[in-house]
Amino acid sequence: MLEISLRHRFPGFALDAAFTAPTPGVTVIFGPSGCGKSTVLAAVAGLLRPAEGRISVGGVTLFDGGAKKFVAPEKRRCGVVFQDSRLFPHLSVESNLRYGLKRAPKDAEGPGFDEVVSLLGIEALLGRRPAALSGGEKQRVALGRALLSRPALLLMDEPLAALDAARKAEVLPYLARLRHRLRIPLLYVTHALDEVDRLADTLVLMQAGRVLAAGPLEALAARTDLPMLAGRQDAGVVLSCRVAAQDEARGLTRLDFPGGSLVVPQAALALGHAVRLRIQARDVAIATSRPEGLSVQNLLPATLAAIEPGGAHDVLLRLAVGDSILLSRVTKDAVGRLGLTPGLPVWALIKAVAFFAEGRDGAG
Amino acid sequence: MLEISLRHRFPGFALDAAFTAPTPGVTVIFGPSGCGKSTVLAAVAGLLRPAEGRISVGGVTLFDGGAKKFVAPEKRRCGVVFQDSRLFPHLSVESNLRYGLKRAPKDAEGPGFDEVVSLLGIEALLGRRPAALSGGEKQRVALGRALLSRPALLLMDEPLAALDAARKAEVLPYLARLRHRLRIPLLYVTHALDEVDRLADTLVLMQAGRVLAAGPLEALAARTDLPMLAGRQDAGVVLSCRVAAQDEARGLTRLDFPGGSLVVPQAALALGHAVRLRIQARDVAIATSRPEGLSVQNLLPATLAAIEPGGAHDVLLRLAVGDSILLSRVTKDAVGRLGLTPGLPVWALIKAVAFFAEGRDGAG
Amino acid sequence: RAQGSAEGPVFFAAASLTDAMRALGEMWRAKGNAVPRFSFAASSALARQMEQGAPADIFASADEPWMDYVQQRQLIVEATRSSPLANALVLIAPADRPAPAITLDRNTDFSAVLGADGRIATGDPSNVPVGKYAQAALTWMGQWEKVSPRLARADNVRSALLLVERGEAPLGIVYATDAAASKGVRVVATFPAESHPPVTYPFALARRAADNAAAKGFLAFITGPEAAETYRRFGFGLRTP
Amino acid sequence: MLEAATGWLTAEEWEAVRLSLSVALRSVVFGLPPAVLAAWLLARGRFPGRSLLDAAVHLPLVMPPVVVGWLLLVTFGVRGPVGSLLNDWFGLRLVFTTGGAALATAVMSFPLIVRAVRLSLEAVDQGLEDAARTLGAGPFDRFFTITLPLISPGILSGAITAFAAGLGEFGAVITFASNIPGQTQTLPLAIYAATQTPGGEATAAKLAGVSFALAVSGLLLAEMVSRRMQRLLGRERG
Amino acid sequence: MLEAATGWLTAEEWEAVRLSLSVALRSVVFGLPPAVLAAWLLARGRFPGRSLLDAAVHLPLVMPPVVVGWLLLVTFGVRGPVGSLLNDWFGLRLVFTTGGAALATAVMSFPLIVRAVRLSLEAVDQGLEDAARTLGAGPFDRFFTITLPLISPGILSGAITAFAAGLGEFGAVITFASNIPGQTQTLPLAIYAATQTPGGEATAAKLAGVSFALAVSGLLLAEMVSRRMQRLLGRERG
Ligand SMILES: Nc1ncnc2c1ncn2[C@@H]1O[C@H](COP(=O)(O)OP(=O)(O)OP(=O)(O)O)[C@@H](O)[C@H]1O
Ligand SMILES: Nc1ncnc2c1ncn2[C@@H]1O[C@H](COP(=O)(O)OP(=O)(O)OP(=O)(O)O)[C@@H](O)[C@H]1O
Ligand SMILES: [Mg+2]
Ligand SMILES: [Mg+2]
Repeated sequence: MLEISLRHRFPGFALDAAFTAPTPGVTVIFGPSGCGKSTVLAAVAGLLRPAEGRISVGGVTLFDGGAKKFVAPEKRRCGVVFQDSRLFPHLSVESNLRYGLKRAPKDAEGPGFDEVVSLLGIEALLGRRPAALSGGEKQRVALGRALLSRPALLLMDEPLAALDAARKAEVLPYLARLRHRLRIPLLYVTHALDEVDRLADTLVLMQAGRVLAAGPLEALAARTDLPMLAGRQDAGVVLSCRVAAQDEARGLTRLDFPGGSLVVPQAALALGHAVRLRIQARDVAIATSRPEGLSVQNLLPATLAAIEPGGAHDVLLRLAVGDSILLSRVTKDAVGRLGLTPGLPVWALIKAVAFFAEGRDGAG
Repeated sequence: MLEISLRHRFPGFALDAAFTAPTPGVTVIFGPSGCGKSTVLAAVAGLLRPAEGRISVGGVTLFDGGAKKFVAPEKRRCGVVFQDSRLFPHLSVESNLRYGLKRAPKDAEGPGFDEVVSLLGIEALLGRRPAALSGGEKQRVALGRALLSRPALLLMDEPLAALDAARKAEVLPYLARLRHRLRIPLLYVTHALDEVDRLADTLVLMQAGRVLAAGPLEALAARTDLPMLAGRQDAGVVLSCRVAAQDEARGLTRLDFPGGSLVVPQAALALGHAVRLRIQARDVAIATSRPEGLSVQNLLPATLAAIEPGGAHDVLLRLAVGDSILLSRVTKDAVGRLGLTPGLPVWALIKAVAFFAEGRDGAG
Repeated sequence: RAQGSAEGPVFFAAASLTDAMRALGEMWRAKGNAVPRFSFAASSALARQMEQGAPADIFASADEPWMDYVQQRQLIVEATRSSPLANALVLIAPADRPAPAITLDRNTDFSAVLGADGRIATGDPSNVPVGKYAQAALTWMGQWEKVSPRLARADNVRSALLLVERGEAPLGIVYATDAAASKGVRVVATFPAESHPPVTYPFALARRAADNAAAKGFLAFITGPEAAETYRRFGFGLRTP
Repeated sequence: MLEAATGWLTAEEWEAVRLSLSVALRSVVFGLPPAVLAAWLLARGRFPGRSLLDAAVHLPLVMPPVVVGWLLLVTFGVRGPVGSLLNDWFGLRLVFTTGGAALATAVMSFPLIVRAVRLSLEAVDQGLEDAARTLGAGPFDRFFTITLPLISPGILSGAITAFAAGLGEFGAVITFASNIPGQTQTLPLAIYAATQTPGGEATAAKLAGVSFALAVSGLLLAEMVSRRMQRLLGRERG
Repeated sequence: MLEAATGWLTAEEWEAVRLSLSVALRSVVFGLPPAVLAAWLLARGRFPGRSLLDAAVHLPLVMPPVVVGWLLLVTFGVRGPVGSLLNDWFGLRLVFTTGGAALATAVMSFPLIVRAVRLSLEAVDQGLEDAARTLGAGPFDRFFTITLPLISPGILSGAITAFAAGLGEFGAVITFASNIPGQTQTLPLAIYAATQTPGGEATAAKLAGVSFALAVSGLLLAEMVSRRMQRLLGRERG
């Protein structure tokens, strides 16, 4: 369990944030620039001593303002990826990477040097000094340094912001797998919703120093009352699925979720594996009768449960598919044209290719 | 005309890049981390003196290795947004913003102080020093400083990487409009394809110090032979459209493109305005017969021109719609199921909400 | 490093005696003795160092008060104290200028020679021996009140000499020995002996060397008749005890 | 207070205090600009003779002060190459004047300022200067608006070291400017004079105390300014 | 070469050269660690008496060297509070020994090193130290693996200033350690002795030249090391 409750003031900014999140698991802090995300991370790492509050991780209290308890940062074993990479300028890339590794407890588990180096594609840089690295290379080394420090808790501040999509596509599932393998809690700051979807077990939404909402990703994702999520192009829901069938011949995987099943491009996952799928509202189309001759792989019978406000010219349709909820974004015009009213049985159309090609790890 | 041809070596890295781009207009350099993007920008700004090559902007030669010509950076009037923000630590945010403004030629045109400050949402920060800013705030101030320096050429190195989606959604169209209003050329580095789509007139694809391809965005976007673009989830085409009709009542705008028209959520654009639309292959579904009762607003009659390789389990369909080309990503399974072969007449289905809600400026 | 008897006595001598003492040291060595080890510095520094237990065997001061200082602290063997050397006080001027016609008596007027802003270079009367003698002489001449604001007070006699050599000061008051060794100055006049206390250089054996035969021997040598010629060569006079 | 104080120090000693302050301050004020220039040349310049300049800057540190005083006398004395010109053209004489004492002090503390400024210059992030260039700032503009503020801690540190050293400067001053009460007799000269007199320890100690108090006041002031600077440069922890 | 050289300088002068080097080097080597500690306390410490420490560090700079020598004499002389203990317990005598000359020199140049190191310390990006903390580095570990390398330019600059000043240190050495050829007569003292001798200017100039040459060699060496350091710290332009 990650329990955080903080109060701190900077001139012109007040932080008053509290949330809890289950561990192990990934807690993603999401919010606009300047809302206090890095400040929360600094407090958890012990680099900022908050005016008041309490921080505890897995039952161990790291800070307690009331009891005047403050564990020194070097004792907390937090691997931190800073927003500014903070590489040691006088050490080579390799020495930077090994700095934390050398100081980790002998029995601590974690990924190996070669594994991390090749994941991040920094083999060629090992002998260089940080000054001779590009922006993205610096950030990759910083990421590697934190991963290699065998931390008890990983804190990452927009670690992938400077990475190109291809590299990101390699690192992101690795982080997801790592969480699984090492069972170390991860507190992750990002601006990118795709990272939220890929990683988050718990989502913490912050704004202006306060926590707007915090909870399991699945629960928060479908909430249309959170402007930060609903107003966005990529609003949607997250479904917890299980791998039900693998169809090698057709190159498809069938996933079952409470209330139905979906086919997605084939993913290398064992049968029964738990998987989380984010389905963006913009990817879900509606048909009032079952259409034929479509390339669209997923046609789900659904009931229109509610019509909720979306953008200026569109709405979010809440669709009940068995026990699950889907969101669909359609123009207001389509609502009138198709005569959509709550209670209407409809078909939800979702292209298989709307999903990422690789598998995603589930929470369990 | 922006003419750049550079050769330079770092230990372990060789840059050998040449491209030209029309001015005014936005040239986006796109490529993986460490491929030399920032190095090119540094050379154009005059902060790096390349071993060989030539740089000229609008007919003015800034650097010519052969003729030993080298215009000092302070004479080039390049507004630069650095990857690391490089704010002056001893100056307040306001003084940072005004630094370039004060030194600009009296008659140079450009956005006003208040305009930029409110665009970037940094009103509350003006009195602070850079050390008291969050990562994203720093980057916004750096962006403002460059915008306010009344440059003859804007160089931007991932200026929006640290910004949240909401802020990005405000700044991106502003940059697009700015290009229009001030007619200053912009050389822009990014990892994000959405920024490429929104801004690029010319796209320069770099890899390992070399230019893979350079040319107008429309021409490059549909090329499925460029692995950097085609392998991606967000492959697609860009259509040059014109605003044909505004339907206030239905909240829709009709855009005509060579060969057809599309409806999109209403955009505040004048009739006849040129607009560029990116249509991602994943958003285009196929039907072999005209479907009915669908929420999908756009049903375009098309001819399947070719089936091209995509990901592991999917393909890219090249669809001819009048004189234009669309790409559609479908699973290999769907190809077999629907009996798709080149020459087949099909319907292309595109949801209106697949497009951004705001209007985009065109090139003209 | 502990000093062995083979190393010769340690001799603390005022800096103004440097040349003469070095020459005597060579002679002493030529006679088959261990070379004495010199430490030349300001008398004040040497006296204070002795007070703090410096391993000095012989002390030669440039004036009597610092010898009194060590004597009061019982650092020397009183009986060995003697002042065999004498020096004269002279008025000097730069050699490359016509010599001002000055005779030194109770009526001498320096202001004519000094002009509006010229100065007389000498040691600081408050602490440098040559300055003290100069003050006495000027007082004897009744000129002290007038001249004292016009003094350029150097921290040692060599600096005063330098100021005259370089033409910064048109006049200087130094010892005859220093004036004789410098090509840059000429002696304009010698102060009458009665105008100031005799210039003396007291010598004494340190108490810690009371039983040091080598030290005693060297002290006897430099205060004895054999040394006279050397002193004369460096311009010193000898006082008849 | 002044009454008590004037009773405590003699008029001449007060004069020495005043002179010391004046000499130390003047030496810092006049020494700073050339020191910053020298530091800049050493840190950034690529020219032949750079090592020579480096050596020349350190000369006063390496030589015994007396030798420096002697060299100054040879150079700035009325017969020296520079001194004779100054005398002929401006009727300016340095030897035996407060100005001369300040010159000797400035020369002695010059290397200390240069070192401090150079250290700061070498630590300046040249990326910031680059940024200023792209914003249209030419060399001088850049130097005064970016570099100078960024090296201000080094300048302050150099200045305070020089000020402290100036309060204690003895050998070069007495050799070059002599010890003239009211003109060149600064505190260290007065202290020295006192130590050279048997029984002068009390006076020496008193004056040393005054000198130390002056230096401490300077230090405390500098400390305050420095803390402010660190804050302005965003170096203080939040 | 040595033949020619030994002909050029007398044996005693060679001894002075050797002694000067030895004294200057020893003073730097022994002065560095406490100077770094003092600089650290001043730059980072928050304790009462910080200003006092600051003042004490500057004391040798503010006082005329003779006074410092005298204070040392009173403290470290065999009759002094520290000197008598050293003498009784370890049979160690500092006064009038080469070690004593090194001590006096170290004390005189102490503030110079402290200033330089402190300047560097204040410019260290504490974010890097924070990063080291999160990687499990305790205070000492952090100091030696991060802070120390980052302030190495300051340490080097301080050391070279101290070395140069050590080569020229006169007043404190002659007052504390006396002017004994082969033991405490360093170059500046030999130069002084030469200036005290009528007609000794030539010798003084020759020795001053030697002293300068030594300093320049030290400077050039330091310059090379410094350039390497700057490169290691990534401060050199690409
Ligand atoms: N000073 C230098 N010395 C040696 N190599 C350097 C230096 N500066 C950059 N490089 C190398 O040159 C290559 C290109 O760097 P550049 O900063 O242009 O990359 P980039 O395309 O901007 O990458 P990113 O997206 O990560 O910022 C990188 O491999 C980098 O390591
Ligand atoms: N040392 C400081 N002094 C004053 N204000 C500060 C300081 N550090 C941060 N702030 C302010 O606190 C707020 C939160 O900063 P923080 O760095 O936590 O933001 P963030 O959520 O990480 O933003 P970003 O996404 O831009 O990095 C910001 O408004 C920032 O300006
Ligand atoms: Mg942040
Ligand atoms: Mg870059």
